[in-house]
Amino acid sequence: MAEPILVLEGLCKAYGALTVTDNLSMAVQAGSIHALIGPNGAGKTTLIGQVSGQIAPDAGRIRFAGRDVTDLPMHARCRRGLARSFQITTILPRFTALENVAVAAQAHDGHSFRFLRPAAAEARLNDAAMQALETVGLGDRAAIRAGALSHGEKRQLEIAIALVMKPTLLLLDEPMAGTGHEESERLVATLEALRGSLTILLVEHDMDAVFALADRISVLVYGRVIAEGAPDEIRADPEVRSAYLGEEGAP
Amino acid sequence: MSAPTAEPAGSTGVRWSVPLVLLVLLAAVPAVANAADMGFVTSLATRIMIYAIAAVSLDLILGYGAMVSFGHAAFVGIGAYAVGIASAHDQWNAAVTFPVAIVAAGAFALLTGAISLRTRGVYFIMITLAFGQMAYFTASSLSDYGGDDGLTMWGRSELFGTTPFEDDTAFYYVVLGCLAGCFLFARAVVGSRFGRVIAGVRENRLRMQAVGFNPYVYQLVAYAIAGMMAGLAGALLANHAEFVSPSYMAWQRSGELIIMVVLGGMGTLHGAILGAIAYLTLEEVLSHWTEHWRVIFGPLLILVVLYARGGLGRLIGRSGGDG
Amino acid sequence: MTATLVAVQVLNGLQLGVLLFLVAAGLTLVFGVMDFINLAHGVQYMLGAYLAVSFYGLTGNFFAALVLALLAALAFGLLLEFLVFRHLYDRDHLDQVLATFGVILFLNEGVRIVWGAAPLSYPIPALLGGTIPLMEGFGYPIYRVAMILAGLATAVLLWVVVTRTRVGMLVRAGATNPRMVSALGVNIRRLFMIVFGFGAMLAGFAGVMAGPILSVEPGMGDGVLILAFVVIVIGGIGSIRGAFVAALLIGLVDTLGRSFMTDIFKAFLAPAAANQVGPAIASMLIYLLMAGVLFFRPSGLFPAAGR
Amino acid sequence: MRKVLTAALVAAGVGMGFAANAAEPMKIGMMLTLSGPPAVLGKHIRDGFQLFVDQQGGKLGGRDVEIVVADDELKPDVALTKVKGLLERDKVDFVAGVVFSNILQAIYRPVTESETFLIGANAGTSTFAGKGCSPYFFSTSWQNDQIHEVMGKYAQDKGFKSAFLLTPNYQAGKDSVAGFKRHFKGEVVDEVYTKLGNLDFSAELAKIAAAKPEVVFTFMPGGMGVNLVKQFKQAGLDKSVTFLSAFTVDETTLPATKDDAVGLFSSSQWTPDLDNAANKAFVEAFEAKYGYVPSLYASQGFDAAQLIDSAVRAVKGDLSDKKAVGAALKKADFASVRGDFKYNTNHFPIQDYYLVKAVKRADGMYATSVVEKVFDDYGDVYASECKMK
Repeated sequence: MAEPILVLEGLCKAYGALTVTDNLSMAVQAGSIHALIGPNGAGKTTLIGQVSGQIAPDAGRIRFAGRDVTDLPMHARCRRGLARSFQITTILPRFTALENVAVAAQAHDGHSFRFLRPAAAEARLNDAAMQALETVGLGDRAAIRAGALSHGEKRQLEIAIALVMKPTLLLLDEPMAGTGHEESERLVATLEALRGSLTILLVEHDMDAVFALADRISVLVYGRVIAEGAPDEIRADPEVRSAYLGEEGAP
Repeated sequence: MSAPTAEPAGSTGVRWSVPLVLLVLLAAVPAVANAADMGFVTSLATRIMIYAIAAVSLDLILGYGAMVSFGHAAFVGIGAYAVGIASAHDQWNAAVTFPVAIVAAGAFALLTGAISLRTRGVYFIMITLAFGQMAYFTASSLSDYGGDDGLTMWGRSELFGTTPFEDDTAFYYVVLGCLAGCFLFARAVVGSRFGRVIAGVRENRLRMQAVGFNPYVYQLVAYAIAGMMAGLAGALLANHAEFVSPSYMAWQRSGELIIMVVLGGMGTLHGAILGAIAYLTLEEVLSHWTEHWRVIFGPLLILVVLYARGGLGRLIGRSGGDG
Repeated sequence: MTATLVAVQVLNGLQLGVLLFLVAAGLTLVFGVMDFINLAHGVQYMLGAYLAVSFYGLTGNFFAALVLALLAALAFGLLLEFLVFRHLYDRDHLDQVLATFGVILFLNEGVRIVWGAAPLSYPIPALLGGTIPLMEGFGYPIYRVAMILAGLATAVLLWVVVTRTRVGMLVRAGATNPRMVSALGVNIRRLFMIVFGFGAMLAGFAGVMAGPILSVEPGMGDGVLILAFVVIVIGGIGSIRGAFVAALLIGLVDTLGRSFMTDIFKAFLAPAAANQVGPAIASMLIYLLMAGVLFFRPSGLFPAAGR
Repeated sequence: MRKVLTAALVAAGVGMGFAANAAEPMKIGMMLTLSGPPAVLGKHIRDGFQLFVDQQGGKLGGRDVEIVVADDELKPDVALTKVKGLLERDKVDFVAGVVFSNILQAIYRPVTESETFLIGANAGTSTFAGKGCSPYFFSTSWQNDQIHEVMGKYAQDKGFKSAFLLTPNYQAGKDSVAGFKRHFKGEVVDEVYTKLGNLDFSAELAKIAAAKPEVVFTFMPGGMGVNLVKQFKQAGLDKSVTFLSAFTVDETTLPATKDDAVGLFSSSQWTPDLDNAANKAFVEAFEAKYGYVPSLYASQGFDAAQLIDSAVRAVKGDLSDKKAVGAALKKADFASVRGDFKYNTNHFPIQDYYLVKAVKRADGMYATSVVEKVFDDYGDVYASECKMK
């Protein structure tokens, strides 16, 4: 098997006395959909933050695509092909949906120290953005201001923003949170269609979605991985059932 | 395909019709003033346009980048001092002094911006004030160049032996040209890739980092561009007044520039021009009427905030626009 | 340069610091709790002094004037809150800047119309009139010592109010997380009014105290306002403790800089050059300090958590 | 209201124009600082000027007068715009006033180059007394250095051995130190320059106490002077150090300093109790009209009006011959409230200078009072650099 695309080695992060990431090590295989589950407060979002570069770990290393990226800031990791969505919707509210995506495309298409030519007239950016919007089903909402989209649409917009960067690794932090049933199903279908073309690290509470999508699942409790394996193994793991699944009353 | 723009203000019609009308009106000022035998109005309008250039440069970073520079007058002052000090050494060629003024102001912006942009919000406001004050006190201590009293220039700049600045009307059109140029440049910048990044950082810094931009670098470049534009305004101001003084850099001046931008409506560029015109014209008209003009002017500002949300520019945009 | 001189200058620095603290405390509370930039805070300081001038003229007694002026400053602060400020709480910072700048223009000019342009004053109360001999031929005015003590007493009082009372708890919570406070069902409007009136009164108190040693004139609040902003930014917005530490720091740095900067430069520069460079550096010292602090701590010395 | 309307129309770019009419009254523009803390100086000059005009029934030299007051806000570029308004819009025949040197610096060229007479009623910058002198500039005050020289001369004559100099850190402050040192040959124990607009002098006073000079010489105009004087007294330094000052203790600051300033020395070319008939009448009329004691600034404003009056009268109201008007101004043919007054070649006065001190008058008001004459018919040192004859 080839080297995993993402390797975490002994990551630690504490806020005062509260340890959020506790000597955590794990690996994500290239091309897989890898789900990260765990109860609230298990440290999932903090972990995504450390992988994306938003939060600096206290100790440990992060290797991405064969290189140590621990000391790189978020924007530099992004340029190496690491894209993310946020648990709390993070978009540009006064930009249109299209512009939200186009500006992300722009970050990966030459440099942005161009001062005179109208960016809105750059067909290459707009076309790429439009394609990403259509992928997530927002094609007909392109001209709407992002702030005016529905919650579910905003979640889809986040995915489109991430997709247009053509990442090798996509970090999704609870993309289904707060969305309706139909929207969730649509999102699952979208992600399913992406399988194989890129790697996805998915944090999600919606167990239907997780078990439908994931090739592998890691269970995070109190900042540690207590179990990892294929969906069936996880479903069968008694420790997981008692620590997590049982509590949630999920399947 | 024509995509809508990221610009927050008004419709396309307002964005172009208001500034166009403004520029046409400004272009007519000297002729009308001369016909009415009131050449002084040309001088007043020249000063207003110079401040409008500085205000446009401030709006570029304040309105589009949410960088509230409270030391903006320092850039104006540095531009003015570059021209003034050059004149003290008998260097009158605008082809030399203007680039020096612009580069000097830009360099100061780059240097101070590199430090200031580590902070956000009010902390940014205050650290830019700190650098503005340092520039002010430095200029005040330049006793070789008049210190606090300022430095009288015994003439205006030349251009390759000609004197396009000497005649007040000709100088007026030079300033008008600079204003139009700066405005068009700023308009282009906010619609460009670069401008999109700046506006994106204003909207959501984290999002822009997450798509791969380093906000610091873009903000710093924008800050330097604004500094250079303000430096140009300073070079023009020195030529207009034929006098440079540390008072150009006082914090009150930086405050007035912010007031002009907010008054006119920030994030529109033409609002900055409108704000400069409204602020300085009102000051002139009211103070000619009564010595206690501030008693009227102060409440006027409050009323604008309370009843004309988004400044004068929006007021016009609402009533006269096509949107 | 003797140890006594240094000691006297430290006292002077403390006294300036205490004065700045009184102004900055209200400013940082209003800013921290309401997220409101009140440029008019400086004119409230000025008004305190002018009101004291008038009440002194009426009563002929400093302490009576002090009490009356405080009440009037409080009333005036509430009036301003009612007329202008309460309409601006949910506005953009820059809208607040524009409107409160209008208030400054109006009040500076209004004061000039009512009281005239010439500087005014009122005397130090006889009770505090003496001096403490510190150096030969130079006494340290008891009034200034009283100012330091009054300022420290106010600081302690504020500390007690903020840490030990329900209002104080809300104020602290408001500085950290304004949304949470309103979610608690607290009457946020009333809390704002209390904080605002209290801040105005503190600024007025500083003005009354400053009147006998400084001249009372239109625009006297503008410079103080800027210094107070420097203080709250160095201290960390919303932090009373930060304002206290920063105010004393600014007071000391400014005073000691003015006193000894030129002498320091004389040690390695020609006297003429030192006379040129020293005062210039001394003038910008507090700004250098602020830039330095913000360089290493971009949210001030005591950043309010969660902001 | 007409003015407002006019300005508004013009500003809107559709001005109609109200051309100046030859039959209209003579116009005088007054450029004064009327906002911010130093506004009181401008007010004194204006009141003094206005008093004389009113005494003449609204005329000067037999012609009706219209006075246009402009507030320079102590900002040079504002002053420049406004002076252009006075010259080009109002078409004034004279510009009078100017409190501060930096304002004079800014407006000097536009006014004199437009061949309009500029009557300086306060600021007396050395440049314009020397190389930059102009046939269109006349001062009714002094050259900046002279007031300070009085103090240096006095300290020298009295045999004081050591002096401590304290001034704001700006050009006029540095000029004052130079002026003081011109005649004072004793030891200068320290020169301290404070920030302009400094409020609290506790640090400087402690330094003075430590340095133990015989005299302290200071130049602290406006509110700074008020603070310094009050704090000087509060620290008890007045008991051990002689306080010499310029533009610090005068009738603009005495209402604030009151008893704290009584007994402190200053220098001036004029005081309210200066003994001459013109002055007695002036002070009496001034106090009756305005209810406060005039300062030297008010006297300079009054003399500026008198000077214009004398010149206009001499040319019989015909201002078209600039040379004749200039010559008439140069004669200074009026009874100055300061007594002797004649013009030097550079159009600055040759006059007497006095040591004065603050007193409380019998009527409870505070004023300055002559102690002794220090210079008699004294001209400034820059006149030799002026090329005019």
